[in-house]
Amino acid sequence: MSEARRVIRDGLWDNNVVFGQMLGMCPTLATTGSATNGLGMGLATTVVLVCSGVLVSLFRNVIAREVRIAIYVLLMSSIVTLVDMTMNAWMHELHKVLGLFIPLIVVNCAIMGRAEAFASKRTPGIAALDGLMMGIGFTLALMVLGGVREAIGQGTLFADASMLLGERFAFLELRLDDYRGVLLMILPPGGFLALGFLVAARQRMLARARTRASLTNGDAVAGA
Amino acid sequence: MSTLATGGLRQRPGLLLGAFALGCSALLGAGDLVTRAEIRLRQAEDLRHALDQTLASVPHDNNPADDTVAVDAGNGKTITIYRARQGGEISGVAFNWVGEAGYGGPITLTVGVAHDGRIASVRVLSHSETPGLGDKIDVRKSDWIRAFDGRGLDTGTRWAVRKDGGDFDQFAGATITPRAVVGAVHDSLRFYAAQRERLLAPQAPASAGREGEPAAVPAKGSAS
Amino acid sequence: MKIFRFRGGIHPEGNKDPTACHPIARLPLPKRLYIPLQQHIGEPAAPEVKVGQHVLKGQRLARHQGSVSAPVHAPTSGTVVAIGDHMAPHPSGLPVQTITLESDGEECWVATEPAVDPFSLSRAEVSARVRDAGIVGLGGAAFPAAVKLDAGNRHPIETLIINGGECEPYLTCDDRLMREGAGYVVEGVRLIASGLGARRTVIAIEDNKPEALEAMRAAAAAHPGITVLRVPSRYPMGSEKQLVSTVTGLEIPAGKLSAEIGVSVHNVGTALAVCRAVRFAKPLVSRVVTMGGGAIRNPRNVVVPIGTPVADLVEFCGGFTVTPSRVLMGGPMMGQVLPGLEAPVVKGTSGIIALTAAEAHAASQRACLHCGRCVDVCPVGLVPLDLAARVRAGRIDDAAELGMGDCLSCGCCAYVCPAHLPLAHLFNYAKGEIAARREAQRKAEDTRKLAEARRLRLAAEIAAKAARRSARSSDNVEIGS
Amino acid sequence: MTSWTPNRSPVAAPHVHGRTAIPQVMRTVLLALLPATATGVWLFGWPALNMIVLSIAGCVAAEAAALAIGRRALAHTLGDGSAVVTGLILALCLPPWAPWWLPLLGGAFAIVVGKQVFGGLGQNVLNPAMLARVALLVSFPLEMTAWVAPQPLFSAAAPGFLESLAITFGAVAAPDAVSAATALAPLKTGGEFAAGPALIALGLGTVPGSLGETSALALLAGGALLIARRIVPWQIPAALLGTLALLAAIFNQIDPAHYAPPLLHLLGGSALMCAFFIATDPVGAPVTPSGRLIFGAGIGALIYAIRTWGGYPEGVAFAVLLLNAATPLIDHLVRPRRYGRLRSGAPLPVIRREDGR
Repeated sequence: MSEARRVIRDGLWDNNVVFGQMLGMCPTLATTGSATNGLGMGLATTVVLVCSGVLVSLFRNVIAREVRIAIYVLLMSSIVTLVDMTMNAWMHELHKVLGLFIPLIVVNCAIMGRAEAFASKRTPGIAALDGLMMGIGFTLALMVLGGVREAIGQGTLFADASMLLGERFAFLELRLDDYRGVLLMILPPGGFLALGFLVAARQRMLARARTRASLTNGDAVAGA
Repeated sequence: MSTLATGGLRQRPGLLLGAFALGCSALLGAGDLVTRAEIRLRQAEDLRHALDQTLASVPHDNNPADDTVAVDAGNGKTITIYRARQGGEISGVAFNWVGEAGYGGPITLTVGVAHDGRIASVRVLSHSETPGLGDKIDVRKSDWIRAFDGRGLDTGTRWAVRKDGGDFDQFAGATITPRAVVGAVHDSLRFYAAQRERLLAPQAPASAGREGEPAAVPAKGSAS
Repeated sequence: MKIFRFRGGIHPEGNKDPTACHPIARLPLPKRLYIPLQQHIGEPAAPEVKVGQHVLKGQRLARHQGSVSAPVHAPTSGTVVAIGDHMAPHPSGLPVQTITLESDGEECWVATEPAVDPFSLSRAEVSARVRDAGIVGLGGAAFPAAVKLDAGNRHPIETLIINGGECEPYLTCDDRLMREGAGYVVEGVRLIASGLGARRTVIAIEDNKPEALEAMRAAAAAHPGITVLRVPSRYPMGSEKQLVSTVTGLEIPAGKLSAEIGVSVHNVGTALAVCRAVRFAKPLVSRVVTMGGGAIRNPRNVVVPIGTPVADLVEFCGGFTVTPSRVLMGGPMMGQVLPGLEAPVVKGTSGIIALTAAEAHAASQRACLHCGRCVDVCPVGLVPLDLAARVRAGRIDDAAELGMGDCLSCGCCAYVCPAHLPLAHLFNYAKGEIAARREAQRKAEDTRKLAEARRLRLAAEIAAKAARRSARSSDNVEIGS
Repeated sequence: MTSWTPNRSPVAAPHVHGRTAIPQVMRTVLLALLPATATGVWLFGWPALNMIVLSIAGCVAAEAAALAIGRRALAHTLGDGSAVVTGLILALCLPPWAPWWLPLLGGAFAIVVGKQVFGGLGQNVLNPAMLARVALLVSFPLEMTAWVAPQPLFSAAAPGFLESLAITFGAVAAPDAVSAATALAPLKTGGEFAAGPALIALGLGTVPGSLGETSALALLAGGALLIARRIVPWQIPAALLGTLALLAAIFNQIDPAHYAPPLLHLLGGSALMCAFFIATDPVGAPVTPSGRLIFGAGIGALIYAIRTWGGYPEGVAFAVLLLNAATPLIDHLVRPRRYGRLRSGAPLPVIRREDGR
């Protein structure tokens, strides 16, 4: 498997930020009241992940070990602030929805984690790809989580998507009429519950895959 | 950056950190410069939009956001009044009003009052009522709050919930929250009546409020 | 006299009436006796008879070896037919070194030293007679009694406590012994007291044995140094630590002997054996055994020669009415499952209990409810449910940290557990594991010490050699100069 | 007969066992809940019975499903009766005329989220029934606070059996005419606190409230049975009710107009139900007597605080869950002293009595 393919697989599934590494729990739980919110938060985080990956990778030969964490923090907080200002200026409606959470991106340890574990050792190109894939993986995870909470919580899917993506995407918005909603799922405890069940489901899938793999291996041994 | 210079910086982590801090500051400064004007514009738009909504039923041809006057509310607090004008004559005002405690704490309203002392519209700006029970005062959850439109001190309205012999519905399962809101709106109207002469005094638009600095931003959605 | 309450404990159904109401019966002499060489805690005894040799009743068959050990005597006269492996009265059913004796039916006693006034003997002589008679603690623990008496020489004994508690359900052998032989028991008690130099003596009897209490009071009335104390019936009252606390209000500090706080505890059966040994110079060759449990046709107490196969005893008591769900040696709380009826009665056998399925209340395990009943009843103050969770998770060290080593194995926790968890079983396993680890550690330490000693010795030898050489050379020098 | 084939698998001591077993404990709890259940059904009629059936069915079905998914022994675990107890307690905590999906959903939530995800009976940290009660209260505040005035079975105003099916299964909400406020309502909304004859009604249970929590006498009878049978330790109810009453008395002395009298706190709402049947669930309670006192006192104090200053009308469920979470800490802090050792675990110093007593 080439490194690029490995990076893509890692980001989307094997080492998914939320379900694999269990990183970035703060934004994960705080912003996934709806699929749309999850999508927005995920996209903003992706931008930051790619930028920080490229920057850290570019400067990887300059940054001294002793101060690397401080420098990462400087870089990331700057990027986040720039993203915040840019969104406030040119994506104002979206900023009003996500405004509270954008500064929170800086405490998303996934970003620091990728900088330390990946970008600081690789070339900018692959670091950008890693950032992008981790970001997309994060976005997908947040969307799934938000979607589940939203669907159970208030019987909608991608509510207000048009506010984030423009009127053309209004078709995404689904609504179950006459559904009274389970408020708990929208509230913070619902985030924990949904996350717990999703992680459990993923673990079960992995365990099944392992059993299958060991079974086929066993057959091979028996056949030989 | 020459190899010599980077090598030198690597040996001096303090200097390296300083250099990064400087670079990041410059970046943020530049970002601020580019976005500042745009962001201010957006915020002004927000305020205007909110005021236009609150004063939608009041004919006006000015921008109430630019026509403010600060009034002493008596308890040491100052309330900023936004005034709507039609042909130079004041046709209505809007202001934020902090009511008495509901079930979960104080409820902040934005009240629009027409020239004749009747309610143009009331919106809840922030509250911490029980989700799903007391939060029907939010216009996004129910139309209950529209019941105030057109009512005034002189319209024969009994300013209380039905349970207390008034004209306003309580909602099923919750009495305290609507009781608090009805009381708050009633209070705000009395405040308006007491201050009416001063508020309606012909005054040059620019002389009162400090221009360009909204004292309160009644942005919709901030209650979420 | 003030009685102190100990923590925890339970009130199991006594089931003592079926056996307590009958006088002690005497078992007809069995044809063959199987006498294990280890019937006590410590080193096994070393045989000193040969196959084919004829022995007399009371003749020593094996002598004690090591500091903690006891000799074994012939329970009747007859011929040694085998010295070899026989099933031990232990759940494992593993064979142990056993002398098989075929009785000649004569019951011919070996010549014994003449009886003397036992109270003229010195403390050391009392202790020696107790040791030579092979007396061990007859309450069940089977700790050599002489070792306990000797401990009194190192630590002055303030209080001698005679354990007449018999808190185990079903068992009544001590009860009957006190009713029928109170005089001998009291004399034995006085001998132990004088052997220990104890200042006061307390005979503690649970309040569910009023007849024994009365008989003992009457027998001890003439001796002002002896108090017969009525203590509440609560299991494990008969445990040494709990009995000491009940009588004196003191706790035996962890890791210490009761002698170190000036208390020594002996069983009433031991007292009787001491009386026989010291006054009549008769060794310990028989004991009273309770034959109880719902599956025994005629439950009663029986005097039995040591080495009698359990099958003979069961037959004497009319056999089983139903097939027992388990046959135990000792009481149901701490006794052990018998591997087979061919196992012999030994010195520590207080009873043979054949339980029906209904008596055992066996039920399948369920999940721990965290109800805390085990905490309430633990006489040590442990938190059994926490210990069990750790032992089950294999975290033996954590369990040791929480006090696993202090567990008495009394089984109170398992008795009350509504989930029927095998708590005592888990704890015995954990304690064995801890002991094994400690042993391994000790061995490693010993090896290290030996290596160190060897290194030092070699170094010393080299140094000595060098010294001698230099001495010689200096001599030479002197000579040469 | 002297033949006997020994059982070769070693069975460890003790060989006798007390008669208390988990299924029997659960049966006793159900028996103790009977007075409150019967009173509830009598007062609130057929819809209340529907509720109880649905809640228990929800719990048992969810337990069976969870066990099946986890491939665990179905009959053995279901046989312990704990799911039935959870279902009944949950039903007794709900508004008596709640729609059908409320007890079903609550029962499933209690068992799946409250119990099985932790590993089943004995492994759960939090009280399943209370977890479900909180989840329902947070999610469906309207349905969870729709109280009705009691309309005893067979009385003129009471709904018949068919009508009760319409109330439970029909989408129609209980008619406005029967909706009412609980005795605790004045704590939040102001107004007169119940006193005198009204307190007698609280004792009998002829007031609006949760299905099985209105009758103080019925609950006391069940609680007395549990304590007498030693199914629950007395420390928890005593500390809980004592603390609640003490706090209520203190504040009531300070300002009788604002703070309700102790009797109202004890008899109105869920305090008694909680003290005897909920807080005493052993799974989430401490195991030492002093730990249980701390636990009970903590719940009592929290109930008072939430009722008086909190955002919800009743604080029992929240208080129990919070103290459940604190239980491991309490158990860690108040371990019993071990025989022969100091509290620190070090051996006692050797003390000799030389005074010749």
